[in-house]
Amino acid sequence: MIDVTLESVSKRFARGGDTAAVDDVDITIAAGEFFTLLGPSGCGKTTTLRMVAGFYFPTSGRIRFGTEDVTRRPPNKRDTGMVFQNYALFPHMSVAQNVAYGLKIRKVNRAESRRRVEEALGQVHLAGYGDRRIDELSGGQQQRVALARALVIRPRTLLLDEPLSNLDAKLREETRTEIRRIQQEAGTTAIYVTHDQAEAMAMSDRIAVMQSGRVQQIGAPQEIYHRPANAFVARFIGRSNVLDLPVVGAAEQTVTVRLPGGGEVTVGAPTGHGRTAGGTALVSVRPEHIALTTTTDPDALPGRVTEVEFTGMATNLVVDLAGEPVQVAAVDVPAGIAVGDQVGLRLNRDRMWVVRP
Amino acid sequence: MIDVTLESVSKRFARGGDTAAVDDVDITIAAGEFFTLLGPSGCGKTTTLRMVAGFYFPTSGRIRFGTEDVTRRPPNKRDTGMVFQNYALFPHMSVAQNVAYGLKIRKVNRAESRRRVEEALGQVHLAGYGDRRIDELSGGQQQRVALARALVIRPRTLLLDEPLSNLDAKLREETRTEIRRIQQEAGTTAIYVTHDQAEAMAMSDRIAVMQSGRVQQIGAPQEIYHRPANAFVARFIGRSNVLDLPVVGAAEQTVTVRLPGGGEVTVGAPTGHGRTAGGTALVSVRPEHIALTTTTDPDALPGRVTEVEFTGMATNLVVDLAGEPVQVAAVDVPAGIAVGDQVGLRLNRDRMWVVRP
Amino acid sequence: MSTIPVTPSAATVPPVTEDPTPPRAPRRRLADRFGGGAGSRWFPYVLVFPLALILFGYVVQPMFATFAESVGVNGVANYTAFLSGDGVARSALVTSLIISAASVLLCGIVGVAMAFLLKRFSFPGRGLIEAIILVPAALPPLIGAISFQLLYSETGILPRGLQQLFGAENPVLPFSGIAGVLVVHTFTMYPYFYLATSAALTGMDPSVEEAAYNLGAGRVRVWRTVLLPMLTPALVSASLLVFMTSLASYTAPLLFGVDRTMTMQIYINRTNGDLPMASTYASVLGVVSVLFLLGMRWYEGRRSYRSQSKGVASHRREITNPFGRWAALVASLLATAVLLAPVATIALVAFSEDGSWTTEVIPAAYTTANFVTIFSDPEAFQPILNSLQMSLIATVGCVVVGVLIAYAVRRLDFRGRGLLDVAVMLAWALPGTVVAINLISAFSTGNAFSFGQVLIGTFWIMPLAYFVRFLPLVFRSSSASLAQLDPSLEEAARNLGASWWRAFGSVTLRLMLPGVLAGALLAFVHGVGEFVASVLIYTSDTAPISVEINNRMYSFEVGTAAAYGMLQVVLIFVVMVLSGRLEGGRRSTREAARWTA
Amino acid sequence: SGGGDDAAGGGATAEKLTIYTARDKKVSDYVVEQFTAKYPEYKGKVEILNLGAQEILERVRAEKANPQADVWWGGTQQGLSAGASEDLLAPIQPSFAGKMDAKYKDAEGRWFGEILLPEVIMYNNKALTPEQAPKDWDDLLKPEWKDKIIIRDVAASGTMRSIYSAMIVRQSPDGSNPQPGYDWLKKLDANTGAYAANPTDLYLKLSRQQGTLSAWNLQDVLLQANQSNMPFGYVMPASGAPVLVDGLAAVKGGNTEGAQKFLEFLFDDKLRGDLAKEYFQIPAVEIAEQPEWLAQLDLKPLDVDWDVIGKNETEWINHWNSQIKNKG
Ligand SMILES: Nc1ncnc2c1ncn2[C@@H]1O[C@H](COP(=O)(O)OP(=O)(O)OP(=O)(O)O)[C@@H](O)[C@H]1O
Ligand SMILES: Nc1ncnc2c1ncn2[C@@H]1O[C@H](COP(=O)(O)OP(=O)(O)OP(=O)(O)O)[C@@H](O)[C@H]1O
Ligand SMILES: [Fe+3]
Ligand SMILES: [Mg+2]
Ligand SMILES: [Mg+2]
Repeated sequence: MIDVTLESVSKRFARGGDTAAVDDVDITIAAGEFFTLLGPSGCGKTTTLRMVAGFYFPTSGRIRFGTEDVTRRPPNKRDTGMVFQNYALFPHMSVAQNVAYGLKIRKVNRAESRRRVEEALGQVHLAGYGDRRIDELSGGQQQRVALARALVIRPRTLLLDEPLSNLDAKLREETRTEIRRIQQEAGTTAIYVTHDQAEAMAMSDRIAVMQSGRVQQIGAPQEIYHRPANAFVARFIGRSNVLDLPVVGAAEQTVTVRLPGGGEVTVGAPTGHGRTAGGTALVSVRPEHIALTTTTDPDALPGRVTEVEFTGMATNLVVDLAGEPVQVAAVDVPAGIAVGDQVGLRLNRDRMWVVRP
Repeated sequence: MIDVTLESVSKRFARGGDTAAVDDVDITIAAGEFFTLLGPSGCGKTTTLRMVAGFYFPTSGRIRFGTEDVTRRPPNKRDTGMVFQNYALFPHMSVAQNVAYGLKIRKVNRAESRRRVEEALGQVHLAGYGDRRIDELSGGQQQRVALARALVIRPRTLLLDEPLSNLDAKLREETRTEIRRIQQEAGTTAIYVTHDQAEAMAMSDRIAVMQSGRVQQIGAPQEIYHRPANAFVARFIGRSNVLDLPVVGAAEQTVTVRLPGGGEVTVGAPTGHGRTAGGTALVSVRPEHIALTTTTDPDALPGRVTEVEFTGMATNLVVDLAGEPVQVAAVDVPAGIAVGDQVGLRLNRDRMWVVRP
Repeated sequence: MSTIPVTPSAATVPPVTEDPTPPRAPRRRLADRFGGGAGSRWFPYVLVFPLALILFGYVVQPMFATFAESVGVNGVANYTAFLSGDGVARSALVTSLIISAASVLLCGIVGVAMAFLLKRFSFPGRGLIEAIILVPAALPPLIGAISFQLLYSETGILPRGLQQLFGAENPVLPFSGIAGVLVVHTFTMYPYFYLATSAALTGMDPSVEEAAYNLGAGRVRVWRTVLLPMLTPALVSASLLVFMTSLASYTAPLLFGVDRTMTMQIYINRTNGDLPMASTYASVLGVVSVLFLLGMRWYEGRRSYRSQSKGVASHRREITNPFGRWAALVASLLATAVLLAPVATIALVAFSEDGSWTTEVIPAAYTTANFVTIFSDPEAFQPILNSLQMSLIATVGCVVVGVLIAYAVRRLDFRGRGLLDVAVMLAWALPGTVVAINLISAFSTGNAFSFGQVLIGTFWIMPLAYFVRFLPLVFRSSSASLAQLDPSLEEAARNLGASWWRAFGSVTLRLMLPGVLAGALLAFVHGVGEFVASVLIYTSDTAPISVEINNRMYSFEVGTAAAYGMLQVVLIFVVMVLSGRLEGGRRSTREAARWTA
Repeated sequence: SGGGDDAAGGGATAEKLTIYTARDKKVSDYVVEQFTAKYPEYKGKVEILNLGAQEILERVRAEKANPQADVWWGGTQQGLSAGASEDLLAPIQPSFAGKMDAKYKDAEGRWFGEILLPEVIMYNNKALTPEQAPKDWDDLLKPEWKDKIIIRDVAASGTMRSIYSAMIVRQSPDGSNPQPGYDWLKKLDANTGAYAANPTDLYLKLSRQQGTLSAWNLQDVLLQANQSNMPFGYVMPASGAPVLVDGLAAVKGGNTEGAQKFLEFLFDDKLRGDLAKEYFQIPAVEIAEQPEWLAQLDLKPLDVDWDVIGKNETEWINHWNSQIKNKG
């Protein structure tokens, strides 16, 4: 239970090209918070975690745990439990020995240790696998051992680097509930890396979206989802249509734009958006905030279906809206809808939002 | 372009306990088909792929490529391109050398090889990374190199073991489109392992759902989704409410059951379902096929919200329906809905389906 | 001490990471500084400083003394003489280089092939071969070389036997000159490659090999493009050792009459009393070795060899290849015969009457008198015990120091890494005589490195000499196995709260163990056989077995010398079997079984 | 440790005595046994290290700062002279010095000759009869001996260096013109089948008939023939055998008192007689009772000036090594 602060932390690698892997990152994570790093592959998430764990020293900047400067404190004095992206399991130890390692170092007595190891293996659905050798496990099983090893020591700070990436949806959901429970019970501060946005949304107190080593936006899930700071975040979190529309009017927190199919709409915008009539504004609208109706609907914009993809829960379509391809996600689509069909689209104006480029 | 047949293939490990890792699996994959293995962690997906690649010999059973029996053919004579779950990149080679390895073996000339390597790196969004050392890449970047290495050789059979698990959603979507395109262009037979069901649904011609080494169902995505063979498949693919309901009438392909809140409904059932009036039937209904309305709706079953979870596109709720907890996924929920609210539920009878236990 | 910056003082400590200007923490508690670990920037120096000091005192400084002597008062005169001279020096250098390069190649082929056979195939008798595989390295130098002569030279068993068999005029296929030297070198030094390669094969990520097969590579191709390159650290380590040993090899060229070698010239110049010239040769030898070392370092450093895979992959590729299995069996039987031939020859000599074996193919008369002679001497076992004890002490020292230096050089980032590497290996590049003489000069009187103790004439000078000479063996093979090891394992341990020492002990060291053990075995075996340095520093209480053997040889009691030699071989064989048990011979059998299913 | 740091001499107690010897272990053991029998105070205090002659020089040289040895027992005239000139040896005046021919000892008493080593022609007497064996040095050059000669490699052996140098001086007594000697050695090289690495190797090669002839010192030929059952015979060359002196010395900075006592003992007449009889040693001093073989030996020394050899040996042997060896 401790807060973690990164103060303008940067990290450059000797051979990493001229860009920094992590570039002037400022983050403050409150004690007990569940904080998620989200961003495209190679954006610097692992590097950030490794600096918090103490495996890299920042090229510049400071890291604090509470009020203490831990920038150069050795990793074993940080009381962080990390799940490595590549697991880093000890190949010479059995599953149970791997999980027990941290407890042994903490001089937990044998019986207690055995109990906790078993409990942890149960939490990741690996009860009964304690005596297996690591190389006799499947990929997902190995990942769960790595998770159990970090959870079992109840560290002050949990660093989880894509700990569920190799698990099936069902197990992932169960395990993440377990992680969240343990984290909340112990009041652990958690920094979580995932590429699964639904997961990030469901678990996190706050999310930082990164790109190319820089933080693009930090905020609660709903905030990031509904009020993305810029086009990158809008497009990266979930899917989004970011339309460049002509501005016909602007107020402090709203902008009025003209839609492609015709008609004007006033949408929310961040304060200081700086858009003025006559210019254009980027407006983000998510596929699921567009409803599919018939062309006869008077409030709908007319379009033509150019792609249809069935994905289980929803059907994804791309609809050509006056030359602008717009993605639409619809839950019960009319049966037999096909490419070339004329449809009507209703944009939910409450969910539209002006973003920075 | 060759079809792959597994004939009652089993694999037991010396130390794998008394259950087989792969148990009497019969699969026929047509030439050019995109076939996906889906199943919980540890169910035997990797083991199956490895037998097709030639790294394991089945304990019993046969594997055929076309009409040839390849059960014991050495891996290098099988012309399969595999993306290993653990990447298995050559650490002593640069990114470009890794990708070029298979081409070199196929004696592709230098200029052509260079061109194809560059193209492949482009396809996985790693253009410009050719000279990097493998240990200077992030986890997701490494995974993409592994993918490029397998794709670039245009093998007759592609074996992809969770090739996108460490990529963010955006990139994953782009990359899977790329994989699908390449596979279709070249008419490659592909066997794909993923834990992402949306991905499986979107990409696959057919899907096999496995559990504990056994195949539970093989079929097209829609079929598996809408007409799961048994409760395991129903619950594993997407989410599903599998309700045990009293049967009041049965026909050849339908069963009429009584709903928890009252009312009767006739739902689809597989031929030979064997249910009779007076017994019970397991009926699967997916959360997104339950609509949330008000209690005043006469066609709705009344329930009480017990959980609410926001996940971006939809909101997940659990509603207590006469003592039975039912999951509901709703896209625009009334603002401010909270635990304890009384709601009405409408079950889409066309999407309900009787499953085997 | 100020001439070379092997150990930069604390004042000039550079930052640990690639970070040019690290932020200075305003206040850092002392406990924080010293409770730290591999991460803190002074840690490498704390770890390395004592090691560097030892090396500096025992190896580098004496080496510089040698160099100073070669430079003498007249500067480059000796080097001019060396280069211009009558061509002896140049041809000696060239011959030495050729022999060394050829030895590396031959030992490499034999050693890697043996490792492959034994680690990748399981067949009856595999365990036995694994136990005798190091016996050639255990042959006492002088007797060993003579046994090769008895086997392969013009008057040797094989040529004479073949001569009789074919009724030929002359002995068939005799080895002489450089060919003879190479035979001896291949036999006695392939274990460097064998040990390093098997340790590396054990630690290698098998999925990488699978990936290559999957991409269509055949077995040979996989070896050429994936396995051998992945074994680079091990091969480099073994190449270094073989190259330097060959360069400093003395007995084999001597016995096969190749006198245009650097070591022979050193010896001749010392006999001439031309010490500065001898030092010149020794310095050139040192320079050549260092250049080779730097070249190898560069070559190895260009790539990475550690697994980048996620998780742990097991050796689980399954091949059923009855042909391969039988071929392996036959090849191994052949190898066994060849391996044991020199030992068998020694046994023949040990059991034959002195002087009874002249022109016959094998001896005519047999006796156990030689062994009776040895065993009836009440002090016969003292030299054996001495050798065991001193080698053991030295080996323990080598393991402790060698592993730490290997860690420092591989894993820590500090100024002078390369120099440390060179300093360790120098001791191996120098002829044993030079090392011994350096030690005598250093410890004739008390000095700082011996805490003011005079070590000459005491017990401790012997283990110390072995330690200095054989440290490179442990250092190299530890370093090679460390190169394969994913550092994130150590990080994981540290992250779970283990101090550096704990993480090192329970994870890193444990996983490097095959390499460390290989090095330790070599060091021990060499210690037991060491002669050239021992003879200059032993006392009557510490006479090692090699000196005893040599004395017998000197008085031409070949039979008893051979009997002693046999004892030594048996002894080392026992150690080998025991350590094989230690390392888990069953495990290695299982591993091999995995590959043949 | 040895050395004379704390001289607590006197009476029946004796200081430790460390001897570096190039003599055969049997010889040294025998002598030390006799020595301690005569001087019981030395019982358990004599430490014998058996080394090669060259190794003794190396060791004594390296230990100069803190000498460990007291006696240097066994070394060529050249080696001992080198030791003396490097100030490694302590001058002493033992009682036998007076009886000794000046050419067998150092003028300042820093070393003394112990035994004389005549260098003779050795042959394999299973392969050759005494009649077939060559009679003089020049006979070795005859074409019939092509590749039949085995020579202990020259540059690294004090013995062989002396023989080869003597062959040069034989043709140019003042050493001013080594060329005829070089030519002679070149012809010898042409007949030489192999160079042996060390004495053991030489014996092996000769006994296994890789060759049948060699040049070697008389004492070792007799020892091998009589004690090791080797098929060796010798010929005293008609023109004379170069006679080497093998000697001993007290090491400077060591227990000089004990060393002198040991040296005196070594020249004990009875001991010398025994050594001559058992080990075929030719003492450098007159002894009362000569064993039979010695009395019958028609030792014919080759008349050479050892000072000339001492001055030129390095140069000549280097020349031989680089220009003649394996080129004839
Ligand atoms: N070498 C082995 N020895 C014993 N059991 C093994 C071995 N390899 C795998 N298993 C077991 O076989 C089962 C199937 O493993 P497999 O790797 O095929 O699973 P998977 O479906 O790929 O799972 P994941 O999604 O976690 O990668 C697992 O329960 C695993 O523990
Ligand atoms: N040792 C290194 N040397 C040079 N560049 C490196 C090194 N390690 C990482 N990088 C680069 O730094 C960037 C950030 O890497 P990092 O591992 O933090 O990414 P990530 O956000 O964790 O990505 P992923 O989701 O793919 O794991 C990447 O572009 C990577 O190529
Ligand atoms: Fe000699
Ligand atoms: Mg990462
Ligand atoms: Mg798997």
